[in-house]
Amino acid sequence: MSPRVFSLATLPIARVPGVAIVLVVLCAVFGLTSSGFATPANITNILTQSTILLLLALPMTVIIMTEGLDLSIGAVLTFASIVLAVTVVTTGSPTLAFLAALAVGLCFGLGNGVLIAVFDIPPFITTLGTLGIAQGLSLLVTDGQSVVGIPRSIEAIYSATAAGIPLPIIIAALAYFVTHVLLYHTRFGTYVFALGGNREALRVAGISVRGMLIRVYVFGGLMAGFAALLMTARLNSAHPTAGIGMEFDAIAAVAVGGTSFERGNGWLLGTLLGVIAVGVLRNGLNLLAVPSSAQVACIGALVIVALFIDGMRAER
Amino acid sequence: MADVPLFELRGISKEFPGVKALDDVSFEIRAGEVHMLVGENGAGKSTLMKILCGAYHADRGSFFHNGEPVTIHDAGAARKFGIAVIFQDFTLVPYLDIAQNIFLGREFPGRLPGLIDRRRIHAEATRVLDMIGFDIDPGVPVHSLGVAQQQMVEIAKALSQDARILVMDEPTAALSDRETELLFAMIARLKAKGVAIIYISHRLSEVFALGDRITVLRDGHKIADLLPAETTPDQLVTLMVGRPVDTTYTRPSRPTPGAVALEVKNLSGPSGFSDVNLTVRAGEIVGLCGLVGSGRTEVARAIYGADRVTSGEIRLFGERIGGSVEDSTRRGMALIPENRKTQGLALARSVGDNIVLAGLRKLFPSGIFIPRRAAKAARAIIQKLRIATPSPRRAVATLSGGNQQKVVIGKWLHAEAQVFIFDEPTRGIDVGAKAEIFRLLDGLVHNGAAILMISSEQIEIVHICDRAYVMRSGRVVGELPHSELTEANIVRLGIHQ
Amino acid sequence: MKYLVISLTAVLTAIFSGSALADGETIAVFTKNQTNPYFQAVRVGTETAAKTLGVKVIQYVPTKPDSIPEQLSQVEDVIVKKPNSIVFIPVDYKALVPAVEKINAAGIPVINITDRSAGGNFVAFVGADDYSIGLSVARRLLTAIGGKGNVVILEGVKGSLTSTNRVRGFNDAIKENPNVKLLASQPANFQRLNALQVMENLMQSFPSIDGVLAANDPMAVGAIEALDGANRKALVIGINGSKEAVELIKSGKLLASGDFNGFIQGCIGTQIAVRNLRKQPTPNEVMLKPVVIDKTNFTPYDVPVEQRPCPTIEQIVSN
Amino acid sequence: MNIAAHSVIRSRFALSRDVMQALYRLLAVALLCVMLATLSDVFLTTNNILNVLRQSALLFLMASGLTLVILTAGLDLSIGANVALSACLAASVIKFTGSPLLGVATGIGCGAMIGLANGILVTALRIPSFIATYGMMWMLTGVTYYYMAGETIHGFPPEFRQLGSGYLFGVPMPVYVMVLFLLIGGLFAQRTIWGQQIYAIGANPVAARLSGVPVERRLALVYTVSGAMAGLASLIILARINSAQGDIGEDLTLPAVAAILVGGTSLFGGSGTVAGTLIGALILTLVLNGMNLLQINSSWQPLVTGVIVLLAVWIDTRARRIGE
Repeated sequence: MSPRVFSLATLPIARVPGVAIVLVVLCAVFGLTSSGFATPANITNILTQSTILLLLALPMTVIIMTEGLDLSIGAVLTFASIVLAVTVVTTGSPTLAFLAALAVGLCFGLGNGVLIAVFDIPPFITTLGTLGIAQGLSLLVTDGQSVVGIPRSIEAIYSATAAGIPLPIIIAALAYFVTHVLLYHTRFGTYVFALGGNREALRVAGISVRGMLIRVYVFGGLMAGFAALLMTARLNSAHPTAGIGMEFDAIAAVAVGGTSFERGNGWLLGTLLGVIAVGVLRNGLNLLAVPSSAQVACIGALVIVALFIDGMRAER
Repeated sequence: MADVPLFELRGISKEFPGVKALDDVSFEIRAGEVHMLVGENGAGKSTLMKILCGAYHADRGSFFHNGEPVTIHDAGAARKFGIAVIFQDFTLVPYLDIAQNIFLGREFPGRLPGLIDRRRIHAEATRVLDMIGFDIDPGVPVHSLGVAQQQMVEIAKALSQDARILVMDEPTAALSDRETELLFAMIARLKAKGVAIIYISHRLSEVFALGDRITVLRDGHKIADLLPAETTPDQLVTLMVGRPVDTTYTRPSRPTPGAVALEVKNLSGPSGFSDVNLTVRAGEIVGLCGLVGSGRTEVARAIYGADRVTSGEIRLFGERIGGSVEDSTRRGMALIPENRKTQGLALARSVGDNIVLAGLRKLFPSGIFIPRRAAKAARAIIQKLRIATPSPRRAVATLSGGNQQKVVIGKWLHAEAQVFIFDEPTRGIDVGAKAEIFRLLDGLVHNGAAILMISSEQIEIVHICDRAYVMRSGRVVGELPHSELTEANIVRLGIHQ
Repeated sequence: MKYLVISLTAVLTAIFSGSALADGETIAVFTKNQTNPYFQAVRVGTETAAKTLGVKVIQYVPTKPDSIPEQLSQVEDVIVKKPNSIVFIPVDYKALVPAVEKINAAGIPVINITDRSAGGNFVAFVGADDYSIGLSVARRLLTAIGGKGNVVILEGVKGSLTSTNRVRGFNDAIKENPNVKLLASQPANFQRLNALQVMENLMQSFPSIDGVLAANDPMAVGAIEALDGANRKALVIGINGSKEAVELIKSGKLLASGDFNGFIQGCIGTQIAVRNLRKQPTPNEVMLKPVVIDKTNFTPYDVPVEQRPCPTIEQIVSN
Repeated sequence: MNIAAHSVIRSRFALSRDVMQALYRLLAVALLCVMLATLSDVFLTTNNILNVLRQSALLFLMASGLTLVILTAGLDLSIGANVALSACLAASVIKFTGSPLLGVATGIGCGAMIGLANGILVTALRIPSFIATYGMMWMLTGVTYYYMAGETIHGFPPEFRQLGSGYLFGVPMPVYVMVLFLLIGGLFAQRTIWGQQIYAIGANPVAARLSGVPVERRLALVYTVSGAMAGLASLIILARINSAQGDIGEDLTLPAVAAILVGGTSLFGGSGTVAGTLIGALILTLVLNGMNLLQINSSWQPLVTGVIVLLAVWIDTRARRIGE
């Protein structure tokens, strides 16, 4: 580990507090008002629920750092999970099915990357398009039905525990660690900062901007593939609407986490906190039996408050 | 020197859609020499350098390294020959730290495959920074550095590739005198080490002070390749511009200053200046000088209402103004900002759109926009300022630096501004255009405008201004009446004792 | 900064103070979304029953309509809270089986209503047979058009159990009438605006449409608006017996609506839950009889659900 | 001197670029019509044409205001939720007072207020529009759900219904509204100094500000307009389906964005037109209408829409390339 893992370069000072404050406040409020909240069981519960979103939010952070966006990630997750389910049901081989899901993620990631890097179509538009394509494919393959008959072996991935820790949490932790290393300890990560901060710098350094961009979106696609595995295992089935809107949840989590949309200024740990904050909020509100309509409003408030705090800090 | 050149380009041609950027240009560089590359903007200097470092591909032409024919297909190849470039617009990544920037693209592999060794990167970076005598923690992210410091990082980046051939594109544009001296000292050291330096500059003083050899480009053609001793500044300029231009700009007689137009009393602000007092009268040009970072720009922006002020007052024609850009502009103040590309112009929009933008209210009091009338107004300005554009519909981005600057000024002429603040009006503008800009300023004051002008080139201040204020670390440390307005005095007041 | 934190805390606590928990038996009720009146009727049903039985119900609705992962999360959260019993409408009858299994594992008795879950153990199922409702209300329309002519079907959300069964009922009814021609069967996602536009397009393709079979009331209403808009006449039926539908039946714009009574399902579901908690015998399945509401029998449905009394299980089972 | 020559070439291209964009799109519309006319005999009936126009009117009204926002390089993800809340409030006002006028006022007023709120979040609190309006979307949805409590409000006076389902000289009302706001929007963007300033803000906010453009106020205005247009659209929907329900605005936002992009407005701000947005809305509506007429499985719709968006934008980028 390098001594400068959290050097200023990796941590936009002005933005740390926003999400941290919100998270602390939320935990405090729920801890005080709800008996069931601060129990180990519930904490595990929150973390487990947050895993899938985290798997999407991690690559989303990287992508946003390159001044890009991936609106298709939720739909890709859905389609990948459907392909996974169909494959495992027809062939009975979980491994094959998982590879198929990854393949789907890879293809869409590659597609996004090529359209953006080679055809110069803005990320928002590219992924809005591929979002539609993935959604359409999901509907066409399933005709709106959910795909069932998943073997236990897959469901186990979500329900099993190792050393008392649920497998999903371990997977998510692993994913976080990998992304962290990628971002702060590999050329890939260094160049991600450059993609958002100053592409000319890459060009004169003799690094292919296109190649890097494509890799970034492929990373997003693959993570969506992994997320699809968890999602399928969790629902023990695949459904064409399962992942709808998750891309926005992910983007919101990243933004709440303090990653700004310009100049490659990103903070991975913030994203983690952002995802947890969303999970804590939803869980706490459910424990307190807050009416659903109020819950909806609270989520909106969370996003705005977190960014508002950041904004205030930034002005100082 | 009869020996084979260290590196040589022969018969280089490069065409971009619609324009021939380079036409059969040959260029050679010898070890241990400083080779000045001069020419107006758009002459092809940058293109030539981009080809040298492999960022562009030449349509025609060949390369020779120590007389051996070689090819340069990408940046990597160029680096093999020890070619390193310091571009004018920096190639630094804001949210990476100094060390990572210095070794961008050349990261050291770590113990595990795929990883990079950040400790070593930092160690190496520290070494390079020491070498150029730049004392700073390599872990600091670049976005928190000032322009001059970033320049130093750029240089460190180039040297870290133990460059044999170092290209500097207007390195002093953003540097204060002290920093410039540092740079020159370093160039001397590099020469001693046998490094060849290609130095692009608009500042004739530098050309003659540093150059061992001078190559002149014009409109993509090589015009001359000569020794400093063989020429004079005027001849050189004539070569660059293609027609005689008098650069020894002599200040014509100025009208006797009229009423006080702009008055600033005890102005202090969070952006790092305090207790600033100054006045500008109608019909005079007042300089605001000092080192880069002494707070000149900050004061200018605050006067203009672009930045907050904590105390003090600003009076325009005796009336106190509200400290908002809208208010200032409505009352006839104008700011021609430091960086025209990011602050002055909507590059993607047309010349016409940019020219009328500030004056829309005056031109269309009803609020109804009439394209024909707008175009007419724009054409008037284009003719008045001799802006080289075939039509107001051209995108500003396609104009040369000088003409872009004229568009910014034209915007305020059209808005009928009375008090102008010029922040580095000649930065990155070639000699010919500079003289024109100066005449423009004269024209303005003769029509009773008041001008406050910021410049890092004392010589300009001395030539143009009637008086000047000198700033140091956020305060006005002195006022120089015309009689005492000399470079020596400016420097004496400007640098820390 | 500080005031912000404080105000945030204040806001949150304010929201929660409204929902302090009663210490009597609590029953968690899961419905699919907050927008479809049907589920509102279910919720009202459970509340009404709860009032009379002196228990507390807590409503759980996904913030994103019909979101499978979210309902699953809500179930997981609720298990942490251990309510005494659960009344459950799965957002998707297959995808939510894991949720039911989790509930079973937590040992909380759960009553399944409306959509029959594909798996898991339930104290009882309360529902109405979408198929037979679809069948009977379709028959009502087909006889009204004299057993001959052209009809179109407006399906619900593709793949949803409700839609599939109701449409199956429609089709079987049509098969019984050889002279009736099914022109088209298109999904309008149970939504009014969708139905309106789909209907508009269908009217372009088919100059003469005699009957419209809509898989729920909002779509039926959408179809009616489309017909009015084009000044065309056709008989329309819907399903749910919603307030709006009843008024349209009164005014003669809607021929009939199949009574898929969310209110009663809510009532019965809750009643069974309570009886089960109080160790009283409970039926393990209650199916509402298919009733077709039309001009002849709409009066009992003309009162807003809030004012209707809960029928007892016996009343429902007996008749 | 080749610079001059070069510049002439440039300007000729610069001119033709916008023309090309418009041509591409009109061509696409024409092709679509020909295709559909050959494939389906009912496509070219007056009824169907009017039908297409009426459906695109709704999409256009939502998108027209949003176009201005996108011209400033911003985004408004809350218009769908805005429509829902505005519709529900307007509906209950009409029910309660029986006065359509009050209802219209409420709908547009509510929409405008929400837009203003967005504007404040973006300008005063400096929250990126994408995120601010996303948060706003959730909050509005929450309020709507709370307010409607799963009920529907239905049955409005006929004179109000005219707005959505009425005809004038055999042409549906919404079409007139569409044309009206096409003119207003076009004139506002092209023929007022506010429009000019909005384009300038989109192209370079810093330069605009330093040129004395009241950037904050203009942005606030743009978001307010976008909100008001959503409010207006909500009224049209209300009048058409004769009832209000919590989910009324669901999945209306992204199609509007799609229409704008297909219409050739750049997400980076500074370039695009309201008229283009109309063409975009027409293209999307035509395709969906065609798919319905041809009885194509509705599962294809998202896929096809996605492909169209990609194609349209790709053609633009190509056109721009040729231009440079």
